[in-house]
Amino acid sequence: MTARSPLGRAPALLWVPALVAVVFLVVPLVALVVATPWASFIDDLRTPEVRAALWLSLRTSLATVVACALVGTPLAWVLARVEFRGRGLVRALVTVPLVLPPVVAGVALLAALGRSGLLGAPLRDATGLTLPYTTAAVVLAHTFVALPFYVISVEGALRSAGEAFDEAAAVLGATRWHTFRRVTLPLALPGVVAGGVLAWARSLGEFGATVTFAGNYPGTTQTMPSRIYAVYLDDPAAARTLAMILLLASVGVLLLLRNRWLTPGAAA
Amino acid sequence: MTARSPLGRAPALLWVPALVAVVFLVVPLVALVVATPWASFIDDLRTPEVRAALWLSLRTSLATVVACALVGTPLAWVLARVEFRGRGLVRALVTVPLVLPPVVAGVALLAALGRSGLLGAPLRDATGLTLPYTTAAVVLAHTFVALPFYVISVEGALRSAGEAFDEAAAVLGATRWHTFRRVTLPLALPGVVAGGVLAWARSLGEFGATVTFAGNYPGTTQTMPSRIYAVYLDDPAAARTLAMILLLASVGVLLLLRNRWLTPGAAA
Amino acid sequence: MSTPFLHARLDVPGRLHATVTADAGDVVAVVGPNGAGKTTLVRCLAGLLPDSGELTVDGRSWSTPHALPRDRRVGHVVQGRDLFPHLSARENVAFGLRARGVDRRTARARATTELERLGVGALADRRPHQLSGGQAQRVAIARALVTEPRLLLLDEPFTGLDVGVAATLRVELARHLASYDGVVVLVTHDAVDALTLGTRMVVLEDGRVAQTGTPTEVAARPRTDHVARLVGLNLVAAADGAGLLAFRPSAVTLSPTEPSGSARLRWAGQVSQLTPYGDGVRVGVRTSTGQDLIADVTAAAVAELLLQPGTPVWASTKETAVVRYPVDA
Amino acid sequence: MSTPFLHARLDVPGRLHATVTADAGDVVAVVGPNGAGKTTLVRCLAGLLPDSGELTVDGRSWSTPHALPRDRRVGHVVQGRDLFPHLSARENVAFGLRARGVDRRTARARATTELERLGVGALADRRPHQLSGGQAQRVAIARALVTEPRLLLLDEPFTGLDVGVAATLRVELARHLASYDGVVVLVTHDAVDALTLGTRMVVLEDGRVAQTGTPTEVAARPRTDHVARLVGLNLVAAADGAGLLAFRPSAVTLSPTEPSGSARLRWAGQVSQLTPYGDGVRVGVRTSTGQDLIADVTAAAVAELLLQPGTPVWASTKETAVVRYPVDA
Amino acid sequence: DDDTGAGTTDGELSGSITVAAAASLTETFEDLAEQFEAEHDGVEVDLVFDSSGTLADQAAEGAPGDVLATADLRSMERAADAQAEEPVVFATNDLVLVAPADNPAGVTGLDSLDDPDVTYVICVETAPCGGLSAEALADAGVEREPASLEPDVKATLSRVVEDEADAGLVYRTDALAAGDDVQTFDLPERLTTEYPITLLDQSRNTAVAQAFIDFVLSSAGAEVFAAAGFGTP
Ligand SMILES: Nc1ncnc2c1ncn2[C@@H]1O[C@H](COP(=O)(O)OP(=O)(O)OP(=O)(O)O)[C@@H](O)[C@H]1O
Ligand SMILES: Nc1ncnc2c1ncn2[C@@H]1O[C@H](COP(=O)(O)OP(=O)(O)OP(=O)(O)O)[C@@H](O)[C@H]1O
Ligand code: MOO
Ligand SMILES: [Mg+2]
Ligand SMILES: [Mg+2]
Repeated sequence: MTARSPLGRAPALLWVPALVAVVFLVVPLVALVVATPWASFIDDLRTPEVRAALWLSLRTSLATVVACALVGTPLAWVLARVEFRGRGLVRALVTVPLVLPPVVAGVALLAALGRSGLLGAPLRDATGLTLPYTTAAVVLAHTFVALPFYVISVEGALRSAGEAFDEAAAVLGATRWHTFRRVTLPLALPGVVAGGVLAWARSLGEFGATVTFAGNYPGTTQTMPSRIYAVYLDDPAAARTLAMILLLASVGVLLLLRNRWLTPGAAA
Repeated sequence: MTARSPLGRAPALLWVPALVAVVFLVVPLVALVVATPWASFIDDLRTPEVRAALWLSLRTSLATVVACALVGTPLAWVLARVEFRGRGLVRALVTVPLVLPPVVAGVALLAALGRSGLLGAPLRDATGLTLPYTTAAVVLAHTFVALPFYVISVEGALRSAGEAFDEAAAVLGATRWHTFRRVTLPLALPGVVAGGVLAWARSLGEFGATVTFAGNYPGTTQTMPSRIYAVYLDDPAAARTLAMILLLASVGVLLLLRNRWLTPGAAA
Repeated sequence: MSTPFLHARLDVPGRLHATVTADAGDVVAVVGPNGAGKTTLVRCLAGLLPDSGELTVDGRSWSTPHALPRDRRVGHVVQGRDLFPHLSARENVAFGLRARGVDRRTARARATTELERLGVGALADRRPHQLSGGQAQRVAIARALVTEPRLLLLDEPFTGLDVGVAATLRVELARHLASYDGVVVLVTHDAVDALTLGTRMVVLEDGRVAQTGTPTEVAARPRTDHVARLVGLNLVAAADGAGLLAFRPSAVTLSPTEPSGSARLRWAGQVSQLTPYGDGVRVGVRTSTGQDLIADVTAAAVAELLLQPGTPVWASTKETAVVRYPVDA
Repeated sequence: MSTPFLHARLDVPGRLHATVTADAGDVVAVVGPNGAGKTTLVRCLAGLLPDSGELTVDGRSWSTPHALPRDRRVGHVVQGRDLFPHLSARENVAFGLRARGVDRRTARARATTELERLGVGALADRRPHQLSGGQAQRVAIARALVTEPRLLLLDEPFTGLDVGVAATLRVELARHLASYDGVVVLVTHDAVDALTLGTRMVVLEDGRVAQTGTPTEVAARPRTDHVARLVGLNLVAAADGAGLLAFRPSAVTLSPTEPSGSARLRWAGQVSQLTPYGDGVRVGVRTSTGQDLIADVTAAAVAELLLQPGTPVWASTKETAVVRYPVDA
Repeated sequence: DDDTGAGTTDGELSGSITVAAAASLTETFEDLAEQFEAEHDGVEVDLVFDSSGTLADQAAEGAPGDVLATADLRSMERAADAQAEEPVVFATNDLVLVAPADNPAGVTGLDSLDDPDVTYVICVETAPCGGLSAEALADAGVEREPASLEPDVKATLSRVVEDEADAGLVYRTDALAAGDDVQTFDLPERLTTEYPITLLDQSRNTAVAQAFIDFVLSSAGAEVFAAAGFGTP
């Protein structure tokens, strides 16, 4: 675990607990791998339902990350850089959805955007559209659950990047938007990427809010976790194989990302 | 939303999406509040099961944050500061539990620590102890789910705090441990606190892994989300009241924290 | 009288209360002890610190309404480093041009030219963390110069530059002064810089302007200890309270006993420090009245008088070597 | 010969290949152009940069096995700021003592004393961001001095200090030198600092030692352009290739036509720059052979010769004003 | 969505329907849907499984679907507003006691649950199986508390199959589906739950939906249910 550095070896007080943490996180994964009926792995992967669910999961989790980046990054910036009355309140409100159990999050979304919901009813009257039980609803549910993770993590990164460089850019004639794009965001990139990974992972594993708000229809709203849950109710062993498929797919994506974005070099 | 700053107003390209994000996060909460049968609020709060569940949730989520801080902070430090072979792999492994649907996380924990699990069976043979159905199992399940959030967020903060001050401390004669405690950690404090909030919130809302690994028994393993789910099965409206109790309790804790730890001043 | 190009009355509670004016083409050298408010002054001019004052530049008010930093067209080289760490040296220099809408190719070309002018053209592709301190400082100066600002704010710009480069930069500045009619505000702790580059000098002390004038005036008749030390003069209050006396360290004679004769100004004291200085030795003397004087003497004199810290000594100077002037001229 | 107190053979590929030795009590002044490797050298000595070389201090090897920075007992004042932003000035200074096990009260008391000695005792409770540049620099110096290091590494420590404080610091350093037997490595761009404080001088250029010796030797016989400029001398290669010639700018005469008579050394060229200097004017001349010379002349001479940049001119100096020495003495 | 349900053309059934069914009906309904599709060319049955309450609530919220089948009458009532006709009970199920295949705690019947060494689990009281289980324990005079109240019957079964509990109360169909993984013990008294089915208001293909309901209620359906361990109403 330790290696030479000009500053010396890592002290046992740090690397021993770190090792405990790694073991704690890895052992259940290993146990899962061991308990997986690998024989059916390929067959399961061939099932149209599984492929549809996997594909839907990848699409919706990607859409969630995009949605988080589009609205969450500006929100994080406002919280980190603009002083306004009620900032503390907004920050608290953003944190609240974090503590909602996912099913409750789904219930809240139904109450807001369901066909008889606070906004859903007027929307339906005006356009005839209803959101629940559509793929859009899956993305909305995921975004609702993942956005707070994204905002909190990115706000932290923006804060620690500091304002000195914003000032330098302003004096050089840059607008706040130009500064944001060319200076603030690139400097906070490691934090933004970390936030994106958190949001993506949260989205990929989300189940409760999705099932409640979007339902569980193969092809349109049945994501991998929903499929896994449905199969689990019937056949726990089969569910493990599916979980392993989701796991491997996400590890693949992560490794791809790591190499491009998350290497220590990219953070420098 | 905007206010005077020497650098100028926030541009519409930033505050408009920020506003969208806030509205998106707040409207479902408002809808939930509106849809809550407040009449039964006080009565529900008096139920011994509800009070037991709330109390258990608060205790276990706090224990989870402590567990994350104790092992997660060192792990984040090792990932941020120590160069060793396989660091990329460890970082990927730490991220993996994030994408596990909660129920699968519970299944993995059972496979590892259940009474016939990989480690659970030897543990039982040696000591007669089994983990499932105990409050300790709740904390383990929560920690398993929350730890990755904590580690990723804190590692990001440690990275952006930079090594220059670590070097200064080393030259002044500080050991790495002394440096960690007196320099690295205080400088990364905003990120550490953010990580703690993420872990705490994730723990407070966690349901799938808890139910699967620890079970659901009032007083010992039934947390608020489990209670809410159980009630939801029978009476969704009643579940909303419980959700509101959890929400208010956590907002209370958050506001308390905000004032002490999360104010912009504390981040400076 | 027409309004000056730069008219600033700046007010930052507890840190700065100063009025500074300058005509087009002026180089305002700002000097003063650490913590006097020099950086504060510069940051107010750049619009980075909120102040309650008045600021007019080139006939336009920057204070009512408050002009944003990006609308001020100032160049700013700060004490310490603020190069963008994620951009190469060239991209750093091109930033200001790009922000003002110059197309990428032109911006890069002009940035390269500017870097070459400052002798760091070969490092154009490096990131700031790969540069030495002085190299980084030159890139920062290039970044400020390339946008051709109306107001050029230089907060200790020659800090960490080797002699050759500092000389080059002085030429660069001279070139800039000749070709444009803006104002340069130069914060420095270096007497030579202040005297050779400045057309006006502002002495700050405790957030207030202690003295202004042309560098020659200020150097000849320093009004504060700090300026006197800066220009290498001794400064004492006249015994009759009628003004200030300034005289060169080389005009001070040291003797073991009270001097008689033509040296009419004399002080009893103790040697406080001895430093080799050029061919001779610079001797610090603390007088019995608590005044610090400097005397430049030969090594031979030191040996002869057995000078060492603590030695009692008389310092004296001739009336003819002294400039005498009123306190508030 | 006994081993010196400090013996360092340092090797950082592409950046530094230098050997430096010093005896107990020495102050090694390191000079050189920007990017020469001065900071790199200092960081290697502190143990912050991995190098493949040998390093012995006070009879103990710091290279085999590699000693960690915390075990080296060095004091380090860096170019740029590295005060801990979350600690007050006092806590910053006390840090090194606390890290070495000094109890809190003693550490705070000694920190306060050290801050007072550097004239920033009143600012002890401020955080770094509330300090001016020079104030922060003083706190950084106090932080390095308070731990009484064996090796004191000062990377441009007087940068940004006002004259009074720089003088005080020189005294402080002198005090330290008198009372302990460590070695000071002082990186500076200031000739006066190098000459008055240094007991040895190391000239770095492109990562290599270009010249060493006592400051007097180096100043009298500079071997590189950089040192020559630093000490204010002109340096040219002898026409017969037999060595180097050094002479003062004041010994250079400018004339419109080729001088005849006793001035045997003469160069045709063009005026490259003119700067006011003291009572006169400093004129840069670029010779037709591409050499840069400096001449100090009177303002009257400038007016008489109608000098301005580009004017063709002859520079000459008398053989008697020139020091002549071999290239590798 | 308009093209999903085409209804009848010349008495021929065509188009697709969505059937929402309780999780415990997974195998049987998959089997029935396959048979139904085989009998009617051009008809497609999409199945959605979840807990009865969730499905009923979703139906009431207007979730797309044509047929709803739940595991108890109580949850069916939650979809009252969306029912196009009176629900009909098409099957019953009864509670049994199960133990892991090797029966490590030597469970023999409900009496064994009072043994302090026996860890047992049942459904949470708010789930359909939970109410029945509580009744069974009360009837048998069991005083020891269960280790956990699982959110649904499959979770309860899973505890036993995975050897995390020594005994559990589940439906006969679940025990049968688990095969050799569990030992099954009948309860002294039969405690049954009823499975109702109904056509939904929001159905866009009532002809096919009704035909599917009829098929479930037919003798062919009864055969499938009986094979899975369900009782007849
Ligand atoms: N991280 C790095 N990677 C590559 N090259 C570097 C790095 N840091 C410094 N250098 C280069 O190494 C050389 C020596 O740098 P160093 O900082 O030691 O110079 P210096 O003598 O201290 O200069 P200055 O007087 O400007 O402070 C320079 O050319 C510099 O550009
Ligand atoms: N953020 C701050 N809060 C409070 N006081 C401050 C702050 N920043 C600076 N000061 C104080 O304001 C005064 C003026 O500081 P300023 O930085 O303008 O000094 P300066 O003249 O630039 O000094 P130096 O030559 O050391 O750079 C100093 O006493 C300093 O301690
Ligand atoms: O418990 Mo979840 O946390 O169902 O997504
Ligand atoms: Mg300053
Ligand atoms: Mg350097």
